[in-house]
Amino acid sequence: MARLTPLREAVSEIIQNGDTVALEGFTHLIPHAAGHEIIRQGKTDLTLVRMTPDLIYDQLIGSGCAAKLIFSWGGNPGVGSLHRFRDAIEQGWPRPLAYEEHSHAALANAYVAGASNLPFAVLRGYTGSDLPKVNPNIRFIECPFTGEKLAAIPSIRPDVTVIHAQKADRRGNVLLWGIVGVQKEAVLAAKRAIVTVEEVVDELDAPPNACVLPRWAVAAVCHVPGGAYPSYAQGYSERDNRFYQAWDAISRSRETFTAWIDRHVRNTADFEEFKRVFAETAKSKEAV
Amino acid sequence: MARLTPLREAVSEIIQNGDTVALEGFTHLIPHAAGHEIIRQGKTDLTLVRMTPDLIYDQLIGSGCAAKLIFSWGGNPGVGSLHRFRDAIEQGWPRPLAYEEHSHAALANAYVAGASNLPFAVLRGYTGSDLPKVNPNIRFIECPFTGEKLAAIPSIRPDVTVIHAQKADRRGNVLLWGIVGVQKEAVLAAKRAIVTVEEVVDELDAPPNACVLPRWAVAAVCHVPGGAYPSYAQGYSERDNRFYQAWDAISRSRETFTAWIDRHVRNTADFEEFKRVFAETAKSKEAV
Amino acid sequence: MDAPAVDFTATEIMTVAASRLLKDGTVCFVGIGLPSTAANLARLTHAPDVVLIYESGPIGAKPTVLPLSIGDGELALAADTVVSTPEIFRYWLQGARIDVGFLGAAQVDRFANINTTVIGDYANPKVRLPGAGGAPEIASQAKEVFIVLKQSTKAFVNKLPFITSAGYLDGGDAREKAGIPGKGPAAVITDLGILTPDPVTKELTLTSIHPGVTVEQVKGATGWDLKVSPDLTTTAVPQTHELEALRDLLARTAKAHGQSGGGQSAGGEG
Amino acid sequence: MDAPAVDFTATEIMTVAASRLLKDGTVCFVGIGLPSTAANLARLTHAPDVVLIYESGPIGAKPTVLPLSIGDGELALAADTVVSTPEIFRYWLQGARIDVGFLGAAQVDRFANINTTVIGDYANPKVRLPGAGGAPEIASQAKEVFIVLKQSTKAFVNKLPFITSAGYLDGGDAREKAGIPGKGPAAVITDLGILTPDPVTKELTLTSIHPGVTVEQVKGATGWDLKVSPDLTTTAVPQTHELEALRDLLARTAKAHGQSGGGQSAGGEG
Repeated sequence: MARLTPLREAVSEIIQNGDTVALEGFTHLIPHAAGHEIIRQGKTDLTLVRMTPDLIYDQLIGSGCAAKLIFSWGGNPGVGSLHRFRDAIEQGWPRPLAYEEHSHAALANAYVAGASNLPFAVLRGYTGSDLPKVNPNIRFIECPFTGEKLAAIPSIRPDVTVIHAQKADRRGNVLLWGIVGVQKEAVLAAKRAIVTVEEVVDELDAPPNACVLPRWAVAAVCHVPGGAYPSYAQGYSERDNRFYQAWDAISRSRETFTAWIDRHVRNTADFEEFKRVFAETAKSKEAV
Repeated sequence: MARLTPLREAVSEIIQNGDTVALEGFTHLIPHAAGHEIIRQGKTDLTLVRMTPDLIYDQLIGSGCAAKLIFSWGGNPGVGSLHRFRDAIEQGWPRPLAYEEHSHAALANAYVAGASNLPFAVLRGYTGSDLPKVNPNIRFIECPFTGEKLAAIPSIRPDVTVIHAQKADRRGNVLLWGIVGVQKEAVLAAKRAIVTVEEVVDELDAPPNACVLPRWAVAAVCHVPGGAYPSYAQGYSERDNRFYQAWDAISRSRETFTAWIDRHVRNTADFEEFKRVFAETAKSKEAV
Repeated sequence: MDAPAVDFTATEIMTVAASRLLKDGTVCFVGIGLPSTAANLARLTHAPDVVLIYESGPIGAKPTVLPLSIGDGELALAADTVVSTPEIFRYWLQGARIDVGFLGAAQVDRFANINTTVIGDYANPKVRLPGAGGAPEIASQAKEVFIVLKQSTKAFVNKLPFITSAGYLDGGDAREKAGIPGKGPAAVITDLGILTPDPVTKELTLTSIHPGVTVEQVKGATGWDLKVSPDLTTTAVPQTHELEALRDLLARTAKAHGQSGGGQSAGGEG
Repeated sequence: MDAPAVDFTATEIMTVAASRLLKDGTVCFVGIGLPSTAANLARLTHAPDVVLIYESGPIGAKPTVLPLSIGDGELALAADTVVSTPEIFRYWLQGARIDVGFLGAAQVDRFANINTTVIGDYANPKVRLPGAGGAPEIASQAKEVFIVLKQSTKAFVNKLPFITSAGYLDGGDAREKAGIPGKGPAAVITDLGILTPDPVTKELTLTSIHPGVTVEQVKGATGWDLKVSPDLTTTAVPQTHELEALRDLLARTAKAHGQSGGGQSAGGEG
């Protein structure tokens, strides 16, 4: 049953070192504030799952939170590489990063299977790809009726899924809309879920058949306006494309990355302070 | 690509004798007008698929359209038995009816598998039930990762799916809302789909993430206001619970059934005439 | 004024007794008919936060009148959300998110197995019943199950001609051994009393008897030699507020549906 | 006034040539970056009824500016509908409803196989690329595939270190034999020309060369001994209305995103 709770408490109580954690959001509604709080609290040995490990996972990986990554596309969308992700994989900094690699179709199906309480997902996939050669968790099964060969992968069952959504009501029911990605499946596949929201309202006023997560399917709802930044929340904020580009330079070296994370995340108390410090940095840059 | 077309043409061109046809709608939005048109045109040897064969299938079965039925719950909801369905199964009238019987969970999954272009569906299901003993299309497979035993059934891939929806725009895009049942899956699992709608509008004005079927996923859209009667279309009409009760008496004997179908369906030109004749019958009954 | 009611029917005490088993906050997968009446009565009395899920798609339904069918518009209008039927079965029921499955039945046996398929031989049925609906997976996947039906030797049979939905199968640990995840039927609520499974043998045992009913009556309405608990209690009579809530609900329903007793049919959908 | 343009860049003719391959009414699964630019140019010129599907969920997207990422709000706002990402991959792509998959790539080989995973050894990569995204299933399940990328010996290699997404595998009927449903890459559009598979061997062959480019240039930018079609044609130059539409689109995009060339990055997702 959802509690309305500060993000700090939710992360502290719900995410344990060593957990398998999925922070989802497909470009839209990426839970950056929650990612920062995980870094701030020094959570470690996490197995991180995410279809598109972009800036949020680059920050978690560079901060040493992750022991393993399960993913299907790792890059800075529209910009280029994720330098911290590559440094961890190629050089083992700040620690070696094990990884298990899939395609989007497979991971999306694995979340569906997880939400459906099935141990594996079946898909037409991977034919002709080398991925099954390097990932022993891609197997092939036969249809018991036609004999056709199909790909199978284990379902994803995170200990904790974290998402960002537009609205919650005071009882903890959650509404998200627009590009909803795999968020519903990721929440329902998980043992526990944390949802940060732009707004807490008296009534959701959800349209019929909207993407609503009932309060009893969520462990904690945290009111964190702007918590997707630099990603966006449709109807509330715009994606800051410039920050995605700026990240390329910030993350390129270990030193610039660490300085940024220390100043903006480790040395801030919460997301509100992050926003203040970040605004100051931006202003001083403009002044220069 | 959807054509806006009269229902008579759509049924004539799109449904062939011997086809596997699914008319779906879960209490809500049941495509009765289309069912009548199938009877009017004397389509025969159909394999009918439907989770809840209620009045609409009782009428099709009693009219001799069906050679086989795939279903998971056959009754007159809230009233009792389907007499034509039982007569066909128990006495072979007007012709013997083969049938394949599942649970709702299995058929819902089989539509999902069909829409997903998979040959079979996997579910946790049927454990302890006698249904697998009488349905050879229920088999059990092992998870290739955990060894767990899971049920498998063939996917449903109708030649034609027919549904009723609230709205289409002039290009043929369809919007339905409220209790949407398995309709989207049934349409996407089929080779061809016919959609009857309450209303044709310039713009759908669909809410975000609504249940919309794009025009190119549908073969024909037919404007048939009230076409779900005695089922209902949320926002347009109410379910006529009295007719569901009246059906019990109408359908109880072969004679009363045949007289009703002849008068209201076989001897009417289309759904508009059905509505006129039906209103007359209702009036004369009240007069008596 | 709340007090024990003095005048109520067997169906009314059955419905009230069933409703009382639903705890507030429970997530309940509701079958149409008697289960839906009992579950909504619980919601309107002691369990305002019970979450009612119908297989047609509504989650958190709060109907003001009882649905006559599993897909009445009334269910959708005041629900927390309405999802597709596949999603109900896949993410919510199979997803192990249901606390209580509330079912009706045509027949049950001494181990609380359910038949809603055929009487007689499957290939040549004497009576063809509606079939499985959602029941096999509700019975196996909900954390626990309540069954509500009127008691008679036709309905309470020693051996079912067909097991549609598993109770305790052959009893003992047969259900567990078959790999069925949910704990199984916790109670069968009838118009005569309440039957619960013996902790070890899993045989249905009369543990509560409605006031004014005799043990002989219950035994006479059961198709096997019904065991009676040494701790047999008498079912608490409905309180006036419960009975009023039930009667108001049924009256509103009759008015809305233009008929009597909507939602009270025994042959409700799975 | 419409007429052949005289002044255009290599990237511009590549984008225009790619856009022309999309027929009106086609259902197209669009990768971000160059494919998205070409597909939207087609929609804004000769193919107003092309249906653009992005893996993030929008179906029938009609963005007024190019998305910088696969999940820009712009894609959702004017789409016919927005579904979940699993539904996109399950019901629409795997459901065999996609006519054309429009992909970018880091590397292709002579049989139009695609690498977006690693350069060097998988376990000890020299360069770690973003990975598969949606490409393996787009490449195998769309009825046909167009690939658009700039031509260089780094990108056009004789043998890929890693096949992320299947083209024609080892050529000939290898793709069919592997049981891959879609017909495979119909064209690779580059900044120098257009390569299409030989009907029998499936080896990529230069069949069209952009005006002002020499065959030697193209061969020099290819990591294998590139075959040249005996019927080699010269790519029709962009029409002024195409070029204007493209430049307007990019200018609008740059203005909206506060930067230049949004959507033109080569390392696009999926």
